[in-house]
Amino acid sequence: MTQLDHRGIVEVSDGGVSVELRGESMTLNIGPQHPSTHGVLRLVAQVDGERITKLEPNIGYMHRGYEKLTEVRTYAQIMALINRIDWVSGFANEVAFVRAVEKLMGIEPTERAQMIRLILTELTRISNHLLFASSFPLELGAFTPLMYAMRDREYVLDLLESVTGGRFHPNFNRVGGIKPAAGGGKTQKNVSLDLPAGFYAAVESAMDRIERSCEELDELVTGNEMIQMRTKGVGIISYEDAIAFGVSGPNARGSGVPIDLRKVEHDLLPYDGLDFDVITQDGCDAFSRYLVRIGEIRESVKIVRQAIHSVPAGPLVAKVPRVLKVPAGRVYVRAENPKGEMGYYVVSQGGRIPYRVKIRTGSFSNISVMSKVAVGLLIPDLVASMGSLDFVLGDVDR
Amino acid sequence: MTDNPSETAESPLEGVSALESVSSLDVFAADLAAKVGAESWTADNGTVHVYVTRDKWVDAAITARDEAELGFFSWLSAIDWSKEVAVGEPAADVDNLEERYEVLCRLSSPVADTAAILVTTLAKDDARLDSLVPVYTGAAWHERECAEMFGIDFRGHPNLIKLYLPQEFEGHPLRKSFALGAREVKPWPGHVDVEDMPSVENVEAAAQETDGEEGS
Amino acid sequence: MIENVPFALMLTFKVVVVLAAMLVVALVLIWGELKWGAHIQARVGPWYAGGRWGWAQPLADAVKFLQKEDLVPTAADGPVFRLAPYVMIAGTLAVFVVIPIGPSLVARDLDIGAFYLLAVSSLSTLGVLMAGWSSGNKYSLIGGVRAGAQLIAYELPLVLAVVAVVIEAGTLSLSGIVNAQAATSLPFVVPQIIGFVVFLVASLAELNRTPFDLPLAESELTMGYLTEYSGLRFTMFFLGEYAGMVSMGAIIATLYLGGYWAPGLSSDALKFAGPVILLVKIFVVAFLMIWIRWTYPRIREDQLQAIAWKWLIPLALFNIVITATLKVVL
Amino acid sequence: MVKFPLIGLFKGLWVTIKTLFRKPVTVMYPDVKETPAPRARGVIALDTDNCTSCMLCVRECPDWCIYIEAHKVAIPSDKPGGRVRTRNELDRFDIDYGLCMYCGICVEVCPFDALYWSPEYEYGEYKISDLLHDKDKLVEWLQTVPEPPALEK
Repeated sequence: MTQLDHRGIVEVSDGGVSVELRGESMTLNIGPQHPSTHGVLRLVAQVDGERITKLEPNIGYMHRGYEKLTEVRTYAQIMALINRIDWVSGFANEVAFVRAVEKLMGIEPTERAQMIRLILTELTRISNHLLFASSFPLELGAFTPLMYAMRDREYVLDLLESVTGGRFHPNFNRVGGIKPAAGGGKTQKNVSLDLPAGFYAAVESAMDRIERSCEELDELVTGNEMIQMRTKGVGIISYEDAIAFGVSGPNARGSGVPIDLRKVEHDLLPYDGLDFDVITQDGCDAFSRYLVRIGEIRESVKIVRQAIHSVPAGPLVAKVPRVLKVPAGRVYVRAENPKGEMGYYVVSQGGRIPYRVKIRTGSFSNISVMSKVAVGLLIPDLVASMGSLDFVLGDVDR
Repeated sequence: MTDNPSETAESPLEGVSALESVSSLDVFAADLAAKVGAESWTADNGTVHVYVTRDKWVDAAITARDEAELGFFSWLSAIDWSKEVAVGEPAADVDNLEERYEVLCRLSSPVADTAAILVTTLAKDDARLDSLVPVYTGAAWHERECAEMFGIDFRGHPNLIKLYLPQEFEGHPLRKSFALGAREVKPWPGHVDVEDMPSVENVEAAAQETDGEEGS
Repeated sequence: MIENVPFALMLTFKVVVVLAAMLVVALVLIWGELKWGAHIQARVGPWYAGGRWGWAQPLADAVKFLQKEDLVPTAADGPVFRLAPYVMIAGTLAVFVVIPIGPSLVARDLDIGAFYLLAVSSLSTLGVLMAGWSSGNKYSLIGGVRAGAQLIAYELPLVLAVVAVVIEAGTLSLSGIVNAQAATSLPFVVPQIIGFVVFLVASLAELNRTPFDLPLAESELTMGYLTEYSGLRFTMFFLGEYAGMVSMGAIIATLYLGGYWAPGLSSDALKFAGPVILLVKIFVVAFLMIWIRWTYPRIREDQLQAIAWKWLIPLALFNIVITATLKVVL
Repeated sequence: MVKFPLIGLFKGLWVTIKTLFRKPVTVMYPDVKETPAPRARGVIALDTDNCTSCMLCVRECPDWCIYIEAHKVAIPSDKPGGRVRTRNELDRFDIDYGLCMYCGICVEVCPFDALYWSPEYEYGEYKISDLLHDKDKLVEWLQTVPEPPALEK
């Protein structure tokens, strides 16, 4: 009400009961070693009491220089590296890059390989969202959902390991399809790396298991009034902010942006034959982002169930020269990575090594919106909204 | 890359040769190029590139956002075209390669699948460009990263400090002239290290000495 | 009974017995929390410590903490930093002076027992505030201030709930309350169900346990006011929390579940069975707290205050009105 | 069903109490061991008779973690007066598992079936320098290489 600056009084309530003095705001460093920053992210926050007045994310602690590394590696070696950018969804990172190289070389991957890629991408999406379903309640203080989600995630990772050999870093994609044989020699050449026996039955039981896990999570977390109290109306990313900052993936769909690249990019993976719908919520807050991801787990389960019945027979990989020389050209391919739009802009000058690869990751833009969203939040709300963005520092820093 | 000459305003498709099947992508690219007043455009491999001069950079972005509804700011980065390369393979035909920085900014529509990459070229000596932050607030981080990696100065950027690297880091890592430290230090284990046969060689040498050039 | 023993010796004997019993029960509760919490999360919990079922895990923890370096940060305010844990533990131990363990087995049957109980239990708040302020780091400062606000906000519903029990029992002394429950052979939890819920929620807040563990918020404040503590002092705080659970469990058992009394037992049988019954009731209450801790998230500071002022206090007042009118009418 | 205001809290309690009385899922590792999938990439096994030290794997390895040294050996041809053929004999074949990222490029690129994947994972060391497995250790892993699994029909 009255502004008495000379004695530092900012505001006096009507009855003169409470007088607010101007205290200087405290700079609070959240990170880089902090339990809830999903890795090494440092948030320099100006804090007045517990309310944040200004937030500056300070990234780069995890910068491995991917784009410089790609300039000294052949395409097969890059393939082995890029599933480490977003280490929670390893397989999904490879698909966009391998499609970009295939487009440059004009090679069509075989249908069987494309469908296996689709199944493994959806399994990776389920494992990524389950990890989110375990770390997000942990940010809010509930420790038990972490154990349930991790326990059920093991079933999906076992499936990935039985097919590709690696749980997190499969390195299973090859230009023209998937890894055809265990090795290059006489005997290893005809050891085919097709789907192992009993794979379909294992997928069926894993999907039922994941469905039950979703119901359990709904009862324990989604329906829980305290979680709703903590996350409804927290960390509002408006529709315009989501587009202007380039927020993509479940975070954008949580703010009402109805784009799902699986429906838009028709030649990436054979999604057109399968029916699934795009989950959007227009609550724009942490809770709706959580609902979008739990909904997407259910959609992915639906996709995988349809996909395993329509895997066409045929070779695992198309005819590709042994020494890979990619003709000169530029291409940008983007894919619906569980964290957002992940794209590769490959500039090749007709050699074994690309001239330049620009890697567009979802979490990089998802974090940049934080400095606008965090103004006025309390510290627990900041932690809740950071958790709801489901970012990983490898994705942010590349 | 087929470089189409700049079209006149009224019929953007005039430049496309009759034989080439006019895909929807080419129509969109030609139309966008006309609206933006681009020098040229290409649409191969399914990626639309629209080449714009440096001073039309900001209003090209504005028209792309408003008229072509490309409101989603995907990413902004650069390519360093230079003759000698400290790392990796050099460009295709090196001798007539024009040394330049190419700044690329990809914009896509938040609802449809239309998208385009605006490209402009900067000379190596004065790498300056207007910042897109007034047009897209999301561009701030991308431009900071591009500035610290290539040394391009974005005029009008609110706080153009280093994004990833520590503030006191000198040099611009993504330039082709920046060597990759890890590969300098460790010797390459790949060179063939198979010595000759000690036994046979001496036998042959001994044989040659005694019987002249009779050796095996 | 044994009057000829000099008072001082009697006093130290009583203090030693209470201290030992409290710490043993606290250690058992720590083991309970580890095991029950683990099984709730579909995992096994401690297994190898001490042969079978990891029974010696709390002892192993205690020894581990003791041999850790006991450092005092330079920015800390030394004496206050060193004293904080002992003030907190004193608060929880002092509660056992008035808790009746058997018909005649009570340290000192104060006739203002309930009043003393509440006064002493707010002493541990002081310990937490001292720890938070004196640690000299921002996170513990926030943790300490949060603890202060939270514990003061939840002192009121605690008191009002006890007032209702006192009206029901007609006396302030705890053994009187237990006898009142024994007389009507109906534990107060039945007529005082609202009071019981209010008291339980408020006691969770008093002990800084989830869903009210804001001062110790791991994912925000990296350990809240305990960030700078290590070694013996951390053990003191750690034990203080579980000793608090034991004392709060004892209070709830005495006020609402009938203390050492159990239906159908004659008074002299109670002389021996009393402590066991009280222990069982403490474990039941402790299980409830552990169960709640492993299910719920933390709530935010302002929501915490809103629950206290907008829900618990009106509820407690309403409960007092109901009890009073029923007392007069019946 | 009518939504009782705090029903979510009690449903949460019901879920946790159910799990309390179910069997925990943890596997007591040293006594009970879960067998990894036959294709799991645990460790690389070397078959020295197939290896002709063509250095392809060393060149293709992104992390530069394979080191090979070999020398030529004469093989006396069986027919008298026949040409003396030479063959590369391995002196040193080290894989530094401290650097290896298990990408599998070396096994895939080897043209002579010298490298095999084995799902063996229990080779932890106390010193990181012990992670440099030399030739005979890699040959030891050869026994742990499983038969390739049957395929989905």
